[in-house]
Amino acid sequence: MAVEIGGIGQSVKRKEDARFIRGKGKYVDDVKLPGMLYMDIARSPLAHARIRKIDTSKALAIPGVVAVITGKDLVPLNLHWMPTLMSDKQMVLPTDTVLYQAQEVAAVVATERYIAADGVDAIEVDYEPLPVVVDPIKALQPGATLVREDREQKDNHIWHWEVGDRAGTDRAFADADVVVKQDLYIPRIHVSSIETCGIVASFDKVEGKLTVWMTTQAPHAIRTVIALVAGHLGLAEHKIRVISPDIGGGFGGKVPVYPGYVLAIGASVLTGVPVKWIEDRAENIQADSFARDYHISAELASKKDGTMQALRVKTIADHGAFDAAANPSKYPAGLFHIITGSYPFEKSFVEVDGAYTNKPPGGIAYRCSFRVTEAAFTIERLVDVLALKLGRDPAELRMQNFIPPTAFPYTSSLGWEYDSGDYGRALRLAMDTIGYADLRKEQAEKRKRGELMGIGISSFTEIVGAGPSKNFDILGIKMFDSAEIRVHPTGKVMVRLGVKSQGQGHETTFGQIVAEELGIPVADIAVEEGDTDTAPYGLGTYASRSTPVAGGATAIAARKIREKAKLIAAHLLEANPDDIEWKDYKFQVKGVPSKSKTMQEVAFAAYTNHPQGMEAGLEAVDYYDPPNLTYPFGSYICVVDLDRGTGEVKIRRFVAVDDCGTIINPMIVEGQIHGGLTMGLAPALYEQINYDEQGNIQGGTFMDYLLPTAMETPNWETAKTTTPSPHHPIGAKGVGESATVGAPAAIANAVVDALAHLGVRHIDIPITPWKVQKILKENGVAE
Amino acid sequence: MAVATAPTTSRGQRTHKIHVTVNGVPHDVEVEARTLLVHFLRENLNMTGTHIGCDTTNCGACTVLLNGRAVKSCTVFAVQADQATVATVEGLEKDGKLHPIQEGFHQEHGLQCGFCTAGMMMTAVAFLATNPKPTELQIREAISGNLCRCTGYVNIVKSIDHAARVMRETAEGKA
Amino acid sequence: MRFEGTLDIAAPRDRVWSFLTDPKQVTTCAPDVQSLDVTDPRHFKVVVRAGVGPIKGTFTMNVEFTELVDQGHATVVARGQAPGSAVELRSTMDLSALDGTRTTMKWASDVTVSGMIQQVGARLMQGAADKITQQVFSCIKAKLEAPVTA
Amino acid sequence: MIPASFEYAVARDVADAIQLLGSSGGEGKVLAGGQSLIPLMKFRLAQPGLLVDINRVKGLSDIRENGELRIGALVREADLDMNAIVRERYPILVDTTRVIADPLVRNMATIGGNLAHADPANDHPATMLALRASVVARGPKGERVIPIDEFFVDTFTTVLAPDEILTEIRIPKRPAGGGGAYLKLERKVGDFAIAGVAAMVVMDEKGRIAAASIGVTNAGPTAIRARKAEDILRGQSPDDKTIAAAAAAAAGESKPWSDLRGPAEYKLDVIRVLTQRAIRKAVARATGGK
Repeated sequence: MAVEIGGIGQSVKRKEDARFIRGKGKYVDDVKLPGMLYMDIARSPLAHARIRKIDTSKALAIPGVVAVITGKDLVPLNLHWMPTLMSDKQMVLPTDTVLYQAQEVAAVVATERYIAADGVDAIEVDYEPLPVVVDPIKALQPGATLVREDREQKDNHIWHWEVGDRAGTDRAFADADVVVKQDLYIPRIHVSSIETCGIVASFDKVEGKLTVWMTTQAPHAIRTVIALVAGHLGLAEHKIRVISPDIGGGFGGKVPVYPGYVLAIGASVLTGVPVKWIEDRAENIQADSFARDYHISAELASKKDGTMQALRVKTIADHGAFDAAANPSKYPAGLFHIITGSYPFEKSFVEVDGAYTNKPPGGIAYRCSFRVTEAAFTIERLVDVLALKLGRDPAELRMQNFIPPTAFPYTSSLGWEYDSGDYGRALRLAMDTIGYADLRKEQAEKRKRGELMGIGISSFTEIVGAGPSKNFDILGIKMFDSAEIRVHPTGKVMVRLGVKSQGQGHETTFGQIVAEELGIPVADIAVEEGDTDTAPYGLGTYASRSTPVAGGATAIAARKIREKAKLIAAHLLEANPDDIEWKDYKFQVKGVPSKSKTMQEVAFAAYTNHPQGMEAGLEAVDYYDPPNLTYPFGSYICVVDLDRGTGEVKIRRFVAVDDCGTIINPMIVEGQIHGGLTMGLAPALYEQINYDEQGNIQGGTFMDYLLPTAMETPNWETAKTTTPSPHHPIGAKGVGESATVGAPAAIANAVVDALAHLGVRHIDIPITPWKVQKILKENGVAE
Repeated sequence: MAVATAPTTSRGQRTHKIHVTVNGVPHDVEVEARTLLVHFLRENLNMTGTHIGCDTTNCGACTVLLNGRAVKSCTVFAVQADQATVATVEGLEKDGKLHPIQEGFHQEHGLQCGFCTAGMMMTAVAFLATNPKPTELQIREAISGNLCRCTGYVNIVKSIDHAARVMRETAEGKA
Repeated sequence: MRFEGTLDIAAPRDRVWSFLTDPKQVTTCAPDVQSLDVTDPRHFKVVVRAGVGPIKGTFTMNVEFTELVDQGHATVVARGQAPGSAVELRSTMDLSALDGTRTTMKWASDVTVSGMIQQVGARLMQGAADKITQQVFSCIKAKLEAPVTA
Repeated sequence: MIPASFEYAVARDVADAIQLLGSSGGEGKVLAGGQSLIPLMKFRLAQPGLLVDINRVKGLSDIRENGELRIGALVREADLDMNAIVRERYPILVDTTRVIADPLVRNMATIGGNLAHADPANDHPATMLALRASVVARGPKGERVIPIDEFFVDTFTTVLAPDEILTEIRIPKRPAGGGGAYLKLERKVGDFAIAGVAAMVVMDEKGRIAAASIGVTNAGPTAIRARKAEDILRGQSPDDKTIAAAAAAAAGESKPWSDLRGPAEYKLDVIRVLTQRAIRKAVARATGGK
């Protein structure tokens, strides 16, 4: 029975596969409308420059070019700037100054994609170069080149934010037996979903209605943003329909509103015909929002016996030219204060300063709740630095310090209330799975022979499920999410959600939640998302929030239906509702299993034979504002071998033990972990976007921005423990991001561990072969 | 917005007549020389199952079979496919029956967002034709020109192995 | 990128000076000149095609002699664009007469390339810029040492 | 990324291709595999006026061994890899072709294109230098055979005239006691090389190196031959000291640049390390090992 239903805990094969394996997915670039025009964007080659003149005449002379839009054209419409979520504003097109390389300068609209590209090539811009500042630390020094002349405040400081007990922490450090300090730079990276961003905007002049197909993780929020930004042009919320069709990966990169979207909408409104804009990969990497770029200085105080006591962290956050962070929390550094991780620090203090530089604006999370990876990497590196200082085994030191299972719910010294956890169990399982003790022996023997292997651990605590309205909002809108469930007379179900899958398999997993709650086979449940005309209002999918928030809404909406269904079942069974129980996916008269009704029978009755005085139909809506976030966790162990000649790092094994509470679909969860681990591997060893002193992007295409292939990616080994969330309706915590959060520290710790006997304490990621080889050479152990 | 005064339709570029057989269906079309094969498939033939991911011959989302070989169709001009056969993801299912590679990706959860999937499957189809009994490492090598951001490759490798097994069994059954 | 060098030129200093500071003459050593438009003795606009092998850009360069001192010291700033890219070149030249027929020229050039050419060609930029710079200066030397024709 | 417009012509044969290139006023470019050229065109960093497609020219795709190994310029990397003669007797070519870009690119990319494009990060140049290959070019004045040492002029630049076409690569028959290997270090599959080293040795009966040749990828504006390293090896037994000295010499002859693939000093070390390893592998193959 259970298998047939496909409820919670079953590895149900994905429903969405049917179209994707046939090439029948519908992504934004697949949308083609009659008379549609194509837009392409001219971008600045310079990182900071005054625009003296934009000559569009040659572009306009190309047959097929319909129009060219510059910043000056947007001024009368008041669309040359747009607000960001961070109370900053961002240029749509510049009117006089460009602030970063690849910034949008003009848009060309043409009858064909190829002609639009020719038009871009034909635009001549006369730039006067201005001094460039790319380093946020230099940017915050007095006399630094001013990035934002438009602001009243004439420096590059955006905001200061601090949390925790400064004085108490300082005292704890002053009194501590042992203090370790480590500076870490977590470089700029880019999500680089294989599908880039794009939009088809179609404005119907007669109806005054705008329809957009758009690569967005949050269609409803986008509709509201459009209404707020362009409301003065008559685009009211009921006249805007945002459709987020199939999305080719998001990872946070498809949360923001990029200028290209606004330009395409503007072009469609002005021309009255549909306009398509699909960015190419160079535009995607170079101009779309980045992640990370945190300069961190972290200190940890402990007793001689290794008991951790206090944590003090100072950080400079590089936000580029505009603070356009896709950060729905109330804190400018997102959830960075989860940095106390899996350890019960008595005192801690974190301060972050935001800085403007001549770099593209941002940032976004890159598959984590905002700034959680930065936090997890820092604490898990710092624990290893402490272990080295004390001469302790890093696993043992973690075990000694973990917040014990009995302490949950646990409130951290920085104010987060952890829902549940059993950190020791996860680490023990990881150690047993990988054979930790034997690996340590092997390492000791190898060291004697001059061979370099390392073992790295990361026992991270995540924080996901944005989120409770006390911590989160977007433009004041609380971060609830929604589900609307309709059971049709024949017992088939339509579920509509406010979130939007980008590959997570919502059509399957949300069907399973409903199947579990209603006893209707998952095959009979259709899940729809991403169309603001039909779906209930929701804030979208990112920060691993779909399961914690929309999953909660779905379960509760289904339970509302079950409550009503129970009354109908009682009516059909001629029993008192109090005598009806939900058992084996059926309504039964208590103690009389033969007297039962299936949900299908009840559904039919809901339209044909419901009790007198009851409303017909069987449907429910729930808007769920979670009482708390959820705190998935895990322990990862990585084994690396280093090549003493080339400095290459080879990952031999990687065991990931994750605990994400109740698992809805084990197959999908495992797939999410595989993907997350690979996006943890990527910044640890490969990916980085760098800038030279002129602000030139280094790593702006897939030729130079190195996504790991199947050859660099190890065969991930996974295992799990299950510690349900006590406050979530089905006990689930969310899992999409855990592995990305946890993996980088495990890999970096493994490489440092391989070199620890040489006195190495830290290597900044990405750990390139030349960084390793330099250490080998300096210590005389290179081949 | 500066609006063009020039005529908005005509193009000055010389076009070339090509004859291409895509998934068994012949097409005679005129294309500009610079038209990339992937745009020809997507725009001229409305076959949108083949995707564009990187533009620089790195990601393999646009992989199709050109005369039976897996190539990145964003780095081939449509004119080069004159007189050639092209196979795309849309041609994998035959008579309502999924190709074993499609079954493999579904059974082993070899896809998430689905964007790289067509390219991965086309690469795998060509690969399995030359290597029906691959090792895990050989599968990984074979797909090393296709990038996936969602799956971490583990299940893609399993999917291809699954298909190889099914295809071998089918071949044995016929023999 | 900074390049520098010293050239011994078998030509008198005044001749070297007048060659280097005359837009019409000095641009004969620029790579593949498409057009030259002299605004005044200190300003000119030149369109060149430069690159290596199949990688070539057409650059519209605005050039200004920012310093011209006593037939001995000159600085020139050239700024230009190709679609998607920008280039800036700041050069200094210092001449000293070895004797009446020979001149030593110390030169240094700071070359900044931005945009697509820099990004895609970063791997090869140093070599390409070095090569083009060397070609320009060896051309200057060759032209100045060539027998003067009527 | 959309290429600029160009004229396109299919060459019927080599003579036709030469004629088409000659008529293009220097704006013509051969289209073979296109795997380097087309991306450059999509960035609009290359804007040839005419593409001469030689993919339909017959007779350029053969691999024959007749005294020497003759490889047609249009042979695709994947076919080179799968060729029985190459697999059996020229493992260094298998080493080389298998690390070029990725398997899909190798289905289109040609060996002639890899050489004629003259990217210092390409892999065949170093191997051909080590193999003492020569290339055959045909132009309006007929055919000429160019020793590989004279072929590469600079980055993206060879001695080929704008209306000359590379038609064939000739590799001397592998001598008795000969063996070779190519090793490359790259960050990930498909990335440009950090460095690569090709080594060929011929061992005499006494176990000494009778002849050696070494080519280095990404060692400057073109692939280079490490002649000093070759001198050190010649006549010596392949002991650790000799190999280390040769490897140090090979690094000394290289002039890599600092870039996204590492600082120059690191690349020099990699060249040294890869040279050692390549020599060892070449010696092992020459003496019957794998």
